[in-house]
Amino acid sequence: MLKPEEAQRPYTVTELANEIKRELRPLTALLVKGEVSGMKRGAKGHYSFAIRDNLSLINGFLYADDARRVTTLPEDGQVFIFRGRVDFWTQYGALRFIVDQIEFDDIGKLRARLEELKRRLEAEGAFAPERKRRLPFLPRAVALLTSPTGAVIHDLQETILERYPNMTIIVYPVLVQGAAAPMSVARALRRCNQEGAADVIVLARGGGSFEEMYAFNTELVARAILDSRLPVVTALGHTSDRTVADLVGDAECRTPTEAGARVVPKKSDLIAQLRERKRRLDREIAQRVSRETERIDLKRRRLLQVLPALVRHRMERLTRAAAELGRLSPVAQVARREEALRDRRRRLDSAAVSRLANSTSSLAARRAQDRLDRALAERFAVATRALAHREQRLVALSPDGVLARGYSITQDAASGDVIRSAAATGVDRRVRIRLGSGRLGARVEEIEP
Amino acid sequence: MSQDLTYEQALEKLDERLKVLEDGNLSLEDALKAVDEARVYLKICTERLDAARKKIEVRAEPETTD
Amino acid sequence: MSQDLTYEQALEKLDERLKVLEDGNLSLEDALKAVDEARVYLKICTERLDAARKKIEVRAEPETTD
Amino acid sequence: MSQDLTYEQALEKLDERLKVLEDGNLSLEDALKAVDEARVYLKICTERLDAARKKIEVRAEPETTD
Amino acid sequence: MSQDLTYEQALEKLDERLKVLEDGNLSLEDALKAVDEARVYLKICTERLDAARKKIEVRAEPETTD
Amino acid sequence: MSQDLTYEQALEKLDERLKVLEDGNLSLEDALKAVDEARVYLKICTERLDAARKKIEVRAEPETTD
Amino acid sequence: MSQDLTYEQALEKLDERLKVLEDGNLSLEDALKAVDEARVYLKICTERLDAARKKIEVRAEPETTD
Repeated sequence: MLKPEEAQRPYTVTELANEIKRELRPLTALLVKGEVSGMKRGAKGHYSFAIRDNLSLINGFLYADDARRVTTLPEDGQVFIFRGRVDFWTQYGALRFIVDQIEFDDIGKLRARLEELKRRLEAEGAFAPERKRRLPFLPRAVALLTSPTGAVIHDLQETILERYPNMTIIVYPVLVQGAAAPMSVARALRRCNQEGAADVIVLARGGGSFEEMYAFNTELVARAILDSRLPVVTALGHTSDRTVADLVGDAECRTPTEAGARVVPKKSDLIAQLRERKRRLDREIAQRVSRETERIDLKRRRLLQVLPALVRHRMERLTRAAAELGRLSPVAQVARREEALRDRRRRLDSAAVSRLANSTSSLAARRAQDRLDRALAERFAVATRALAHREQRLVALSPDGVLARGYSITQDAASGDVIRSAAATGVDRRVRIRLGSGRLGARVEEIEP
Repeated sequence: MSQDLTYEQALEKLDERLKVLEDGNLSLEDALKAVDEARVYLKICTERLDAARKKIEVRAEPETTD
Repeated sequence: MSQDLTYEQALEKLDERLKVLEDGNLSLEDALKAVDEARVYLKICTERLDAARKKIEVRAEPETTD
Repeated sequence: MSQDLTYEQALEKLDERLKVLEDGNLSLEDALKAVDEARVYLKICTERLDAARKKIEVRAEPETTD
Repeated sequence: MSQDLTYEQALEKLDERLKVLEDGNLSLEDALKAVDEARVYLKICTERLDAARKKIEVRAEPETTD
Repeated sequence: MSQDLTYEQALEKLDERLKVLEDGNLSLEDALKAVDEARVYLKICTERLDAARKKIEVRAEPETTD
Repeated sequence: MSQDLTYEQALEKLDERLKVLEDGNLSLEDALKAVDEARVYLKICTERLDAARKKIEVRAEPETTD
């Protein structure tokens, strides 16, 4: 039960919440030192996190607008000095320390952490030259990630356009310092890659103190650069210390002018280069065509040279054959045979004449007539001699010799008997009387005994 | 395909063609083909040179409108 | 068929014909045939080369005005 | 039949006839026949060669003006 | 029969007769017979040659103008 | 009968007659007969030779003018 | 009869007579007869010889003038 004095009208929750809110109003522009944990980024660009010491904890909140202004964003495990006010959010019943400024508690410690980050990245090979992306020879467009105002962007644009008058430049305005800068840069890098409108990114700033350059030493920016598909050229001004961004970037330049020259070639050089290629190409073509023309002409000449010989040799051969044939002509064939026939005719005549002469001389050699005459004469002579000899013998043997002395022999004419006595005959008998020369036929007229 | 080439890629291909042409070991047909290709690449290079329209575009962060 | 030959193929065939013709061991008929063929191949070569020349010159023109 | 002979075939036959004629062992009839045949073959050779010459010359002309 | 002989056949027979005549072993009658026959064959040969010559002269005219 | 003899046969018979005549052993009648015969044969031989001479010479004449 | 005898037959008979005569054994009558016959035969011989001579000379004459 409530006591009467206590029986005052109860606060509505809103009344109480507003009372608390009012009571907390003096707690503005407070500086609180504590370690951050549970850092979370809200959908609208705000951040929520816890700030604590050994015993206590208070929830911190950083509006998006403030987040863009602060030098650095809270990081888990990091001790910061936060400036802000305590507020009670009535609709949630939550007490928050609304942060509008953040400062590092200790620069030295920060540097140590930076060295630790570098070691880690190096161990990962993030600085390795072989990891670095090659810059495009001629980008279609160049993305400039820098503050949209100031000398840096002016110098960059001037350099690029001077070298390549029609180059497209896409400016991604980013915060280059303050707590929101790392996020801004990281986001812009991601957008560049997503949009793909440019082929190379120039991340530029006009230099500054260590704290002013802090965003380029954050792991957030380093990771964004490493994650970038597009090569990133850093041009962060003349500082003695190279930032992590410089180390992980694909090319590092000191000045915007240098960066501009680095990402864009001189168009006039390219035109000259192409002209030179075109000259070589034209020369090659012309030489090739003229060389081939010469080759073909040479072959044509060879063909033309060989043609007359084809016919000429054969023509000479035929002329020789025709001459030979002329020599062996039918007339010659006949003439040769006529000559052979003439020779035979001569031989025939000569053989005939000689044969006849042989026979003639052989007959003549026999002297047949002479031999015949001689043989005949001889034969007659022998016969004549033989007869004469016989005649002599006959004369010698015949009684004629007695008769020559005057004797005679009388013979009977009929019987031939020698009449040795007259008595041996008779009258009128015919007798023959042999005389020494001749005979007488007589008739016996008388007988005288 | 060749339309996707960068200036540098096209130049490299152009140089390849020039090299084989200048080496002189190509047949006439291959040489003509190489010449054709070289001209295509030369054209691509030339187009690439003029492809960029002189323009400065500012793409503000969408979150700034938040 | 011979129309499908490349310039080098035609040139090679032309050379073959020239060689046998110059060796002079062909019969007349074969020689005439070789001459015919040589002429065909020469014609092909010339045509190919003319075509190449035209192709090159036609294309070379617009680029020199560039 | 003899009209189908090539130049070389006709030349060979011509040579055969010339050889047997020169050897002189032919009968008159055969010799006369050989002479007749030799003339036929010589004529064929000459015609073939003339035809070849025309072919070569006719075709050679346009190419020299080329 | 002998009228059917060729020049060579007649020449051969003529030579046979000449040989036996020149060998000189024939009787006069046989020799005369051989002479007669030889003359017949000689005549045949001569006729054959004359016929051939006439034939040739008729043919030779157009060919010498060739 | 003796007219059918050849020159050589007649010559042989002539020689036979001459021989027996010269041997001298013939009877007168035989000798006379041999003489008669020898004369016949001699005549035959002579006639044969004359005939042969005429035959050979007659024919030889026109051909030597050839 | 004796007229038909040849010279040699007559001569033989003459010699027979001469022989018997020389043998001397003949009677006078026979001797006379033999002598007569011998004379006849001698005469025949002589006549034959003369006839033969004449005959031969007659024949020999025209041939020597030949």
